Amino acid sequence: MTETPAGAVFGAAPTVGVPELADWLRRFAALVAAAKDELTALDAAIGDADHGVNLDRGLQAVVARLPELGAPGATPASLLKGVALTLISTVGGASGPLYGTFFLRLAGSLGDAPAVGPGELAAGLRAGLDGMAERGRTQLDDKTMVDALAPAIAALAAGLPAAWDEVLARSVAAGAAGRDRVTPLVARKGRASYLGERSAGHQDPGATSAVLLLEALRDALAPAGAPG
Amino acid sequence: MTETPAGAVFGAAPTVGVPELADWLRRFAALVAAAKDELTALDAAIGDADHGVNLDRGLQAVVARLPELGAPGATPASLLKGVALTLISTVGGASGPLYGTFFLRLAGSLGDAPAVGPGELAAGLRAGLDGMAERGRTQLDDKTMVDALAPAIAALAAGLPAAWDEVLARSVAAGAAGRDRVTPLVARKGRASYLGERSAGHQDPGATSAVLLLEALRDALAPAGAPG
Amino acid sequence: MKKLINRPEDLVEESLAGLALAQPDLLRVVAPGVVVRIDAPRRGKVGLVSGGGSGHEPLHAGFVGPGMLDAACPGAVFTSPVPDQILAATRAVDGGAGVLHIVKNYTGDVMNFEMAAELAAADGIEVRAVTVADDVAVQDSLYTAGRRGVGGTLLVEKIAGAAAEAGADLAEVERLARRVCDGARSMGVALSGCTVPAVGRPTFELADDEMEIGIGIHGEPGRARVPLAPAAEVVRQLAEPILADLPFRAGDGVLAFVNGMGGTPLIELHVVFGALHRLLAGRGITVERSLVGPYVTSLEMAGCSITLLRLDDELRRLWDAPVRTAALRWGR
Amino acid sequence: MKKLINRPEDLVEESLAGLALAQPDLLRVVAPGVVVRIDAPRRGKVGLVSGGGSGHEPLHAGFVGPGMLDAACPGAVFTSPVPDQILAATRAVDGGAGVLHIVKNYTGDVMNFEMAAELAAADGIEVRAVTVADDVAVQDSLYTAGRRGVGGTLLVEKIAGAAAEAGADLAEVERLARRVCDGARSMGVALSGCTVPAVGRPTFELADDEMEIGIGIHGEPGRARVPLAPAAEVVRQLAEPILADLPFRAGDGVLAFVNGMGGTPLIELHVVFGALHRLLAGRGITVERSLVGPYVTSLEMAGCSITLLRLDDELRRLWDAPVRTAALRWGR
Ligand SMILES: Nc1ncnc2c1ncn2[C@@H]1O[C@H](COP(=O)(O)OP(=O)(O)O)[C@@H](O)[C@H]1O
Ligand SMILES: Nc1ncnc2c1ncn2[C@@H]1O[C@H](COP(=O)(O)OP(=O)(O)O)[C@@H](O)[C@H]1O
Ligand SMILES: [Mg+2]
Ligand SMILES: [Mg+2]
Ligand SMILES: [Mg+2]
Ligand SMILES: [Mg+2]
Repeated sequence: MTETPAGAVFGAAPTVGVPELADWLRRFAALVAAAKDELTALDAAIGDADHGVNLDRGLQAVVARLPELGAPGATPASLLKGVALTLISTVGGASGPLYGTFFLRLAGSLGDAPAVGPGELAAGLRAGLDGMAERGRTQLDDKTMVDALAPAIAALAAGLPAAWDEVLARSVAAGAAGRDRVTPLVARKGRASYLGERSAGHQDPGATSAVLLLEALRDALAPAGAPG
Repeated sequence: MTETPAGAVFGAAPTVGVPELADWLRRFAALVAAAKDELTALDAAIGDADHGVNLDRGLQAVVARLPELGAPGATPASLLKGVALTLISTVGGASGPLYGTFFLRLAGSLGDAPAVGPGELAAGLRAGLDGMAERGRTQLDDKTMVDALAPAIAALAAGLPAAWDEVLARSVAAGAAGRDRVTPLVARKGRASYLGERSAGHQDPGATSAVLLLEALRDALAPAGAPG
Repeated sequence: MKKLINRPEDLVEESLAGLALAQPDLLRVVAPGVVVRIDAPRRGKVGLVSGGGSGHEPLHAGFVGPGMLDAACPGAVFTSPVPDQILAATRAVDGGAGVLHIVKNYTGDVMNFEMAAELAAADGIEVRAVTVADDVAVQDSLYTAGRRGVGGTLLVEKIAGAAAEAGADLAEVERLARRVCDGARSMGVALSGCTVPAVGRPTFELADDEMEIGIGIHGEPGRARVPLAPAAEVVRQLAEPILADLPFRAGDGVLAFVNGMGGTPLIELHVVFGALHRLLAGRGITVERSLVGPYVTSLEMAGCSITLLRLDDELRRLWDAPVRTAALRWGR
Repeated sequence: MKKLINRPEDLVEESLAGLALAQPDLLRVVAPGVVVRIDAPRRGKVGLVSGGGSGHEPLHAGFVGPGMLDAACPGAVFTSPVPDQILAATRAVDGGAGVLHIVKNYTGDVMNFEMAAELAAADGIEVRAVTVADDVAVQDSLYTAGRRGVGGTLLVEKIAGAAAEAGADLAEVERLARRVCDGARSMGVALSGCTVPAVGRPTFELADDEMEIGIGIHGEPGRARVPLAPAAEVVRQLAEPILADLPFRAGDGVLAFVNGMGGTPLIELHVVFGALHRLLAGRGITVERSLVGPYVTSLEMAGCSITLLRLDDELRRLWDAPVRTAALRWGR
C-alpha cells in the first residue's frame, strides 16, 4: 500500500488520487469507531440501536481491504467501487445500501483517471448524493443523512475555486448545520418515522455519521486541519 | 352458626365442642392471613414462595364453610372432617395434604361425641400428627412442620391435668422452640431439601405456620391469653 | 447484559448452526446467514425467500421447510441482511419457476432486497417482491417509510408457502401473498425493552407501572408510553385500532394471532387470547383459526402483539394446508 | 410486577380458558383446573394424566392430545393440583383400561396424586403412577424428598403417550414410562428469577454478573450462585454432571433436549444446543434426536435446562411416533 502522507500532493492545484481517498476512508473509519457508542445511542432513541455497530462493522471491513483495493494499478474509481461493494456486503440495514450507493455513484462519475481535481470530486460527490437520495426515495427535510450531505456538497461546489482547506471546512460546517437544522423536525424516512411526533427533537444518527464522513474528507485533503 | 364466645364453656373441667373448634380455625385463619407475606417470604428463601398464599387460600375457604360445617347437628368430628376435606381440596402443594391429613385423623379419633375433654383432644392431636408424618414419610429433624407440632403435642399431653391455659401456653412455647431448633439444620424433606447445605440457617415456613396453629388453639381454648 | 451467548459477534452464526444441527432433515446453512430448505432447489416450484434482522426467532429460519419458506437470510441482530445473502438464497432456491421475496417494510430491508433482486435479475432469475406492512401503530403515508411489517409476515409466509408447495406459479403465489398483506393488521405492546447483544444495554427502559404501546419488533420505542393495565384492557388498546383500520366488521371470520415478544410466557399469552376472543365475539367477529405463541419476537422483550387476518375459503384452505418447519407444523 | 394478566387469582383459569378457545379440536376444560382431550374417554385405551403447579407452560396442558396426554390438571402457580382435580381428570379419561399418573417428584405433587389414586381405586379405576425425578442437581437419597422432576417429564409423557395411543396395556405403558425415567437426566441454570403473580416480587434476584446453577422449575434457588459465563461454559457446567450421573458413555445415542425457562429467547437456545452438540460429539455421544424450545418453563425466568435421554430402538420409535398437541406436533 502507498504510504504517501496525506496532503503531500497538495499545493496550489490539489489533486485527489488513490492515497488521499484511502486516507479519507481510514479517517472515516476511525471517527466512526470513536463515535460508535454515540451513534448507537442516537439510534436507540429513535431507531433500533445499531447504526454505530453497523457502520463500524462495515468500515472495519473496508479498512481491512484498503491495501488490496489501493494496490498498484488501482484508480480512484476502482478503489471507491470496492469500498461501495464492501459496505453493501457488510453494513446491512438502511445505511449499508445508502452509503454503498453513494460510493458506487461517486466511483462511476470519476472515469478511469488516476487522480481528479476538486471540481471533479465535488461533481462526483453530488452524483453520489443523488444516487443515495434515489435509493432511499429521500427528499430534503425527511431528516436523514441527506440533510447533512446535501448542504455540505453544495457548499463544496459553490466554494471552489477558493482555498481548498477553507472550502472543506465550510463544507463540514454546512453539513453540521444541516444535521442540526433537522433535529427539531419529525422524521419521514427510516425507522425514526415510526415514532411520528416523538421523533422531533432527536438528532438523526445517519446525519451524524454523514458529518463524520465530511470531517474525514476535510482531514484527509486539508492537511492543516488534520488532527492526525 | 353458634355464637357462644370462646372460652365460655371452660371452668375447672374444660370441654371442647364445635364452637371452640370453629373458633380455633377462625383464629388460625386470621393469624395466617396476617402472616401470609412472612410465610411466603420464608418459602421464597428455601422453597417456591407459595406457603402463605396456599394456606391463606385454603383457610379462607374453611372460614367460608364454617357456618355450614358447624350448623346444628355437627359434632367435633364432622366439623374437623369438613375442615380436612376443604383444606385438601383448596390448598394444594405439600401443606394441603399434610394439614388435611392432620385434621382428618384428628376427626377420626374423636368418635361421635358432642364435645371432648383435654385428654381426648391431646390424643386426637397426636393421631393427627402421626397421620401427617405418615403421609409425608417424615421423621423428626427433617425440618418440617412436624418439628414444631411434635414437641408441642407432647407438651400438651405431658402437662395435663395442670391448669389448661398454662398447658396451652407451654405447648406453644414447645412448638416455637421446635421450630427454632431445626432452623440451623439441613432440610431433608420438601422443596427445601433441594438446596442441600444452603437450606441450613433458614426458618422453615411449615414449622412457622404450625406454630400459628398452636397459638390459635391456645387463644381459642384459654380465654385469658386470647388477644381477641 | 445477561444472555446465554458466547461473543455477540458470533451469535447469529452460532445460533443458525445450532438450528441446522437440530433440524438436519429440514434445512442447512449454505453460507453465512443463508438458511436453505434441505431439498432446495425444487424443479418447477416457485422459491420463497424471506429475511430480515435476527432477533425475531423463530421468524424466518424457523419457518423454512415444506409448505412455507425455501430460504431465510437473517442479518445481524435487528439489521437487515445484505444483498449478497439475499442473492445467494435466491440462487439456491430458484427451481426455474421464479422466486418471491417476502420483505418486511423497513427501509433497510426494502433497499437490500431491491439490490439483490436487481442482481438476481441480471442472473436471469425472475424475482417478484411483496412488502408486508401490517402495523397499524404507524400512520400510513405516501411521504414516509410507511407501515412496518410485523406479525402479519408469518401469515404471508404460511399462505404463500402453501400455494407454492401446491404448485402455483409465481404470479399466483404473489397474488396470494398480496391478499394476505391486504387483509392482515397488527399492533404490539411492550412491558420491557430488550438488549441488542452488541450494544449491551436495553434500547429503552420502562418504569414498573408503564407499558409502551404501538411498538415494533426492533426494540424501537412505540407511539406512546401509557400506564400498565390489566390484560383485558391491553387487548382493547391493541384490538380497537386494528379493527377500525381494515375495518373488520360483524360477520367477519378471522385468523387471530396472539404473538409473544420473547420474554412473555405462554400462560400470559393465553390470557390475552381469551380476552381477544371475548372482545371479538362481542363485535360479532368469529375466530375461525388461531395461533398463540412467541413467533415474531424481539429478543427477550416482554409484551405481545395481536394480528388479525380476514379469512375466506381460499385463505383458510391455504392456512390449513400442511406445513413442516422447525416452529410451525401441522397436517401432512 | 409486569405481566399481561388480569387478577392473579384468575390467571390459571383464564389461561386455560384461552387455551381451550385456541385449541377447540384438541381439548376442553371440564372443571376448574381439569383439561381433557376432546375425545376422552377412549374405550380400551390407557388414560394418561399428568399435572403439577401452573407456571410451566406448555407443560402439561399443552401436551394434551393424540399421542401424548389424555388429561392435565394444573394447580395454582407452582402449587400442585389438589386430589379433586386429579380424581376428576382420572375419571374423565378412564376408558376401562386403567390410568397412568405421571407425577413430578415434589412432595406436594406426590402426596396429592397419592390421595387421588386412593380415591380413584375406591371408584374401581386401576391407577398406576410413575414419578419423574431426573434433576441431577439434587443429591439422590432415600432419606430425603429425592430428586426433582424437570425436563424429563416431557419425554415420559411423549413416549408413554405414544405407547398408550398404539394400544399398549397399562403395565406396558408404565414399563415404558419407567424406562424413560431411568434413562433421562437433567440440569438447569437461571439468569434471572421469576415472579409468582400472587406474590408480586421475584423469588430471588441475581446480580448482573451472576447465575444460579442447578435450579428447579419453581423459582427455587439452585445449588450454587456462580459467575455468569459464556454459553459454551454454561453448557459444560450443566452437561458434565448429567453425563457423569447415568453415566452416558462414548457410543451412546441420545435425545438432547435444550429447554428454555420462559424468558430466554430461541436465538440463545440454539446457541446452547450447538454448544451441547459439540460437547457431546467430543465425547463420542451421538445426538440422534433433539428438541429445542421453551417447553418446561418457570414463568418468565431467563435460563435453560438440558435433558439427555439414552435412546434405543424402542424409545426412538415411540419418540418418532405421531403427536398432535398444542405445543408438540409431528408425524401423523
Ligand atoms: N430513506 C432514507 N434515505 C436516506 N437516509 C435514510 C433513509 N432511511 C434511513 N436513513 C438513514 O439511516 C439512518 C439509520 O441507519 P441504520 O441504523 O444503520 O439503519 P436501520 O434503520 O436499518 O437500522 C437514519 O438515521 C437515517 O439517517
Ligand atoms: N414430607 C414432609 N413432611 C412434613 N412436612 C413437609 C414435608 N414436605 C414439606 N413439608 C412442609 O411443607 C412446607 C411447605 O409447604 P408449601 O409451601 O405449602 O408446599 P410446597 O412445598 O408444595 O410449595 C415446608 O416448609 C415443610 O414444613
Ligand atoms: Mg438502526
Ligand atoms: Mg411452597
Ligand atoms: Mg437496523
Ligand atoms: Mg408450591
